[in-house]
Amino acid sequence: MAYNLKKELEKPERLAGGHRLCAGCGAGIAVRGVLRALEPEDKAVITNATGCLEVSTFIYPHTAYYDSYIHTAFANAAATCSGVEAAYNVLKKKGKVKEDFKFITFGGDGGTYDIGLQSLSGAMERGHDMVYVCYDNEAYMNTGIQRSSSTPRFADATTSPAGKVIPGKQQNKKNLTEIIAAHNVPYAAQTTFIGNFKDLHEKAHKAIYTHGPCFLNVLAPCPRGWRYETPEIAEICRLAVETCVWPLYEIVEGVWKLSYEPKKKLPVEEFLKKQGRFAHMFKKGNDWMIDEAQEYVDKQWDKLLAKCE
Amino acid sequence: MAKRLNEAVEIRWHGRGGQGAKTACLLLADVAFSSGKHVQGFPEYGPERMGAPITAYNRITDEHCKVHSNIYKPDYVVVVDETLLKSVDVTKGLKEKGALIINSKKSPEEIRPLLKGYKGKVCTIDAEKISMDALGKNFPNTPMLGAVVKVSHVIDQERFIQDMKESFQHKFRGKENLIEGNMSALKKSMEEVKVG
Amino acid sequence: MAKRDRMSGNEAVATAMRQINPDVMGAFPITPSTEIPQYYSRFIADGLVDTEFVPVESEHSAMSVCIGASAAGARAVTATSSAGLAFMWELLYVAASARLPITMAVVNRALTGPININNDHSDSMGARDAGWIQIYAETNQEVYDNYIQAMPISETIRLPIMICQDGFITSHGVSNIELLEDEEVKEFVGEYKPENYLLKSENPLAVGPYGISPYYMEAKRQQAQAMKDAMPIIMDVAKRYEKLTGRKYGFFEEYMMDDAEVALVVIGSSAGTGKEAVDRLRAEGKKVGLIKLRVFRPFPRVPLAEAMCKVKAVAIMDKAESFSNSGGPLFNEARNSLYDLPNKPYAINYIYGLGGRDITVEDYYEIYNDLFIIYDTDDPGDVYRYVGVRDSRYAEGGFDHRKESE
Amino acid sequence: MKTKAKDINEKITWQELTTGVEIYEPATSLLVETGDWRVDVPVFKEDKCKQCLLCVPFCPDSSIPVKDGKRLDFDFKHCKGCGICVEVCPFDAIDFVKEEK
Repeated sequence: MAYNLKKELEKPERLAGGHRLCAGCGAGIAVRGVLRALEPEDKAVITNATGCLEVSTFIYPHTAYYDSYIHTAFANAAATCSGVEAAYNVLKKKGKVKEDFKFITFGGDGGTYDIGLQSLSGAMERGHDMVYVCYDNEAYMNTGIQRSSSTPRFADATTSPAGKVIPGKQQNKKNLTEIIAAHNVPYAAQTTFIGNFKDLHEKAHKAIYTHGPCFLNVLAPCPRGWRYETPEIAEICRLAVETCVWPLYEIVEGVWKLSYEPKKKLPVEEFLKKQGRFAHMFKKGNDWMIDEAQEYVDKQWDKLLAKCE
Repeated sequence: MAKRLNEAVEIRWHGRGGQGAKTACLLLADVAFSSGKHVQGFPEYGPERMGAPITAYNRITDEHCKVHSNIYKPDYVVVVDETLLKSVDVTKGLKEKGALIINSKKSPEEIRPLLKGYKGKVCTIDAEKISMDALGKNFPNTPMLGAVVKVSHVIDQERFIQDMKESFQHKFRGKENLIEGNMSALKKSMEEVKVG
Repeated sequence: MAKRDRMSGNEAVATAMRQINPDVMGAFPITPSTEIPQYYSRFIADGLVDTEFVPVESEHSAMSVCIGASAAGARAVTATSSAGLAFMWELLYVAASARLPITMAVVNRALTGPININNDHSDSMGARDAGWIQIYAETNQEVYDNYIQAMPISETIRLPIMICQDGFITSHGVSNIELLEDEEVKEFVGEYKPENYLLKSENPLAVGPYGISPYYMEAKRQQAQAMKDAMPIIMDVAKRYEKLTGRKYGFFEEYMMDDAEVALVVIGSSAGTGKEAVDRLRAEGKKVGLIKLRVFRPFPRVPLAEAMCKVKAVAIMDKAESFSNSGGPLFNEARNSLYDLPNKPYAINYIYGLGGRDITVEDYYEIYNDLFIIYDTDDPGDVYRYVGVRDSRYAEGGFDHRKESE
Repeated sequence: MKTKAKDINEKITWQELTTGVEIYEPATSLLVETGDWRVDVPVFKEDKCKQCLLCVPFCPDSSIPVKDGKRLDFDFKHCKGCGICVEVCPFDAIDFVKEEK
């Protein structure tokens, strides 16, 4: 069935307003977009790692979710979801639960790429019927913009500051989607907020409705941490995709598929220059940083193209 | 000194990791349990691996035994592997009214000089030969168990033989040769254990 | 109908679990509790139970699985020891604050530093403030009996529960045991019927909020009340269990306390060895007694104090250091409980049994001897002591902790 | 025990808190008026709107209600005034102005 935004928006909302995420936060957009892919007749249990999303969407006594929700800690969202799913399997078998439930976990990049990677790997390996969604805003935003293994090279974060001697983060971004794909999960994909949300919606739908452990990596810009003009989130996402900094692709049963190929790949600086976290790269004498950033993106992009052939 | 009410018969086992001394210890607990006794069977645990010396204990009583400490003055010591004599003080704390039971082709007289002046009974049993003859493989556990029961009288001998038969029949259901082989090894060891 | 059997403490837990057939088990191996998931996965493989077995990649995840499953409406169990329990630490608090009745078999083992696989209570004692009910066992029989009582207690009060036993001593020691019939256990434990759960169809459930300051303290106060309210529930379940089995349980067991002049308070398997010492000393005409503490959380402050007040001097035994420079955890709580009483006994502390150090009948003789000296001299000396440790001051012969500070 | 979020506030006692600080209702955050956070306010110009609905999924605060395939005016109780919708609208159908309070 072809994607129809109007139709999708007629579904009941699953993330309520009144949560306390920052104005213009990408996480809220990501969660709404993913949950919209649930069929209205299906119930869901949402698991959440500690992070911005968690501390903002369930402040006692106010939950922003229409579905059941559980948060336990930072490192263990996937394991917590594993427990919920295991309970569902046995209670369903025993006839104590009748309805169909879907299991969706949200974690930021800190809770996914870093502290939660072990439990995520475990859950993917064991094969629980769940979707793990990373809303990747490329740093520990909840604690005040500290670098994570998802923070790109040169980014100025509060624990990788751009100083007189060291120009921001020294390491490149970890390729988590590829790591998860190496678990041989039935479905893994990268997406972000593009156009009419077709890409995000279709990937979320596949992830939710593919049996087994699925993974969705959603680039979810953070205006505060990335230091861009808050209203410009759509443009930031578009540039991430058009420069191939954040390629859109999916891995379906081990087969790599590119979701979108820019007609003309934009230079990486188009993406970088809009963001305060990269401002030092544009200072006099720092051209080499942009060159190296471009070189890295090109190399990653070529590797991805080779995989997708 | 006369035994106090509910005084335990305490047995210490020496073997090497992987040889089955722990299994034999638990088997003795099993058969003593079957004969109506209260039992404890507990190995001493450390980081030991295959081949390292290991120790296991039995405490056998008529009523519930409260003590949960290790055994320092055993009534009987069972040595499943003769080569341990070189490295382990097997008769340490062993009561002189008790006995040492060792898996060896040697006679008690030949073993005694290897023990650090132990004056009590020394019993030898060639568990390997008995096992090879009866089962065609070296499984020393059954012969060692037979020897211990024979020497210690910790449980009624007739009852023991009957219980073991039932246990083998359960364990090796349908494998008559294994049941017969083990029973033969058991009886033979009870006959052949040399007391010196 | 009781069934006579013999098995290890780990097998006893696994057997009780099989008879209960819980919904979900989060499992990760660690010595000496590893056998519990081993036995249990065998029961699953043989089709004896239909538990969802989740063999996770860490204890952190094992507890997370239990929390998720319990919140989802399932009866969730796990087992662990030592570093495994330590690795669960943050989730212990989460489970308790979310009021999830998870049952955890703890096979007590020393915490690392240096690594050691043998028994002491430093693992669960370290977790004493996490908000879990803690029940300890002397024997394999008690491990089994406590495990069967665990869920009726924890599910009634909605608090997680640890059923503790001594690593290797009971966990791997085979001894006689009386088992209940499967049906008796099922009937005693009953079905788990939570009021609200994640998978409930009538309404959603949100668990684990951000608790801002105006609510956090009230939430903790409520949790503290639950621990208090667990006291009568523990007794009710024990009474019901006694009716079924004839075996009597309480917060603690008093052994030869009625006319005792001195006594000791001890937890776990060492209590058995202590009782043997009491028997022998009684045979010599010495009026000694023993209190075996079964329930450490909630701490039975008032009844325990009353029991201790029957004697003039009491030794409080800790199988865990707390590095407080003022004694172990049991000592501090037990001694504190005496504070308001007019005729309180002298109370001294012995740290014993760390990392598998054996405690023998002879050690108990020494302790009771110390207590009689206090009884006679009215001088408690230094109240913070060790027993069973090599100390060069003892070897030199010039040191007596009855007179000098350690 | 107060079971409804509307009855739970910073004045209630510990005895009145839900057990384990659970919540048994959906979407209780709607009780929180995050509209107060706004500095700038989006203004919906219905005449210019072509009902493409692109603004709707971009709203992090679920504050653009849709009914019968058409967007309505903003839910100002919850709109935080981030301005994303203003930027994504291809038809200049949303203005962004200083809010007068």
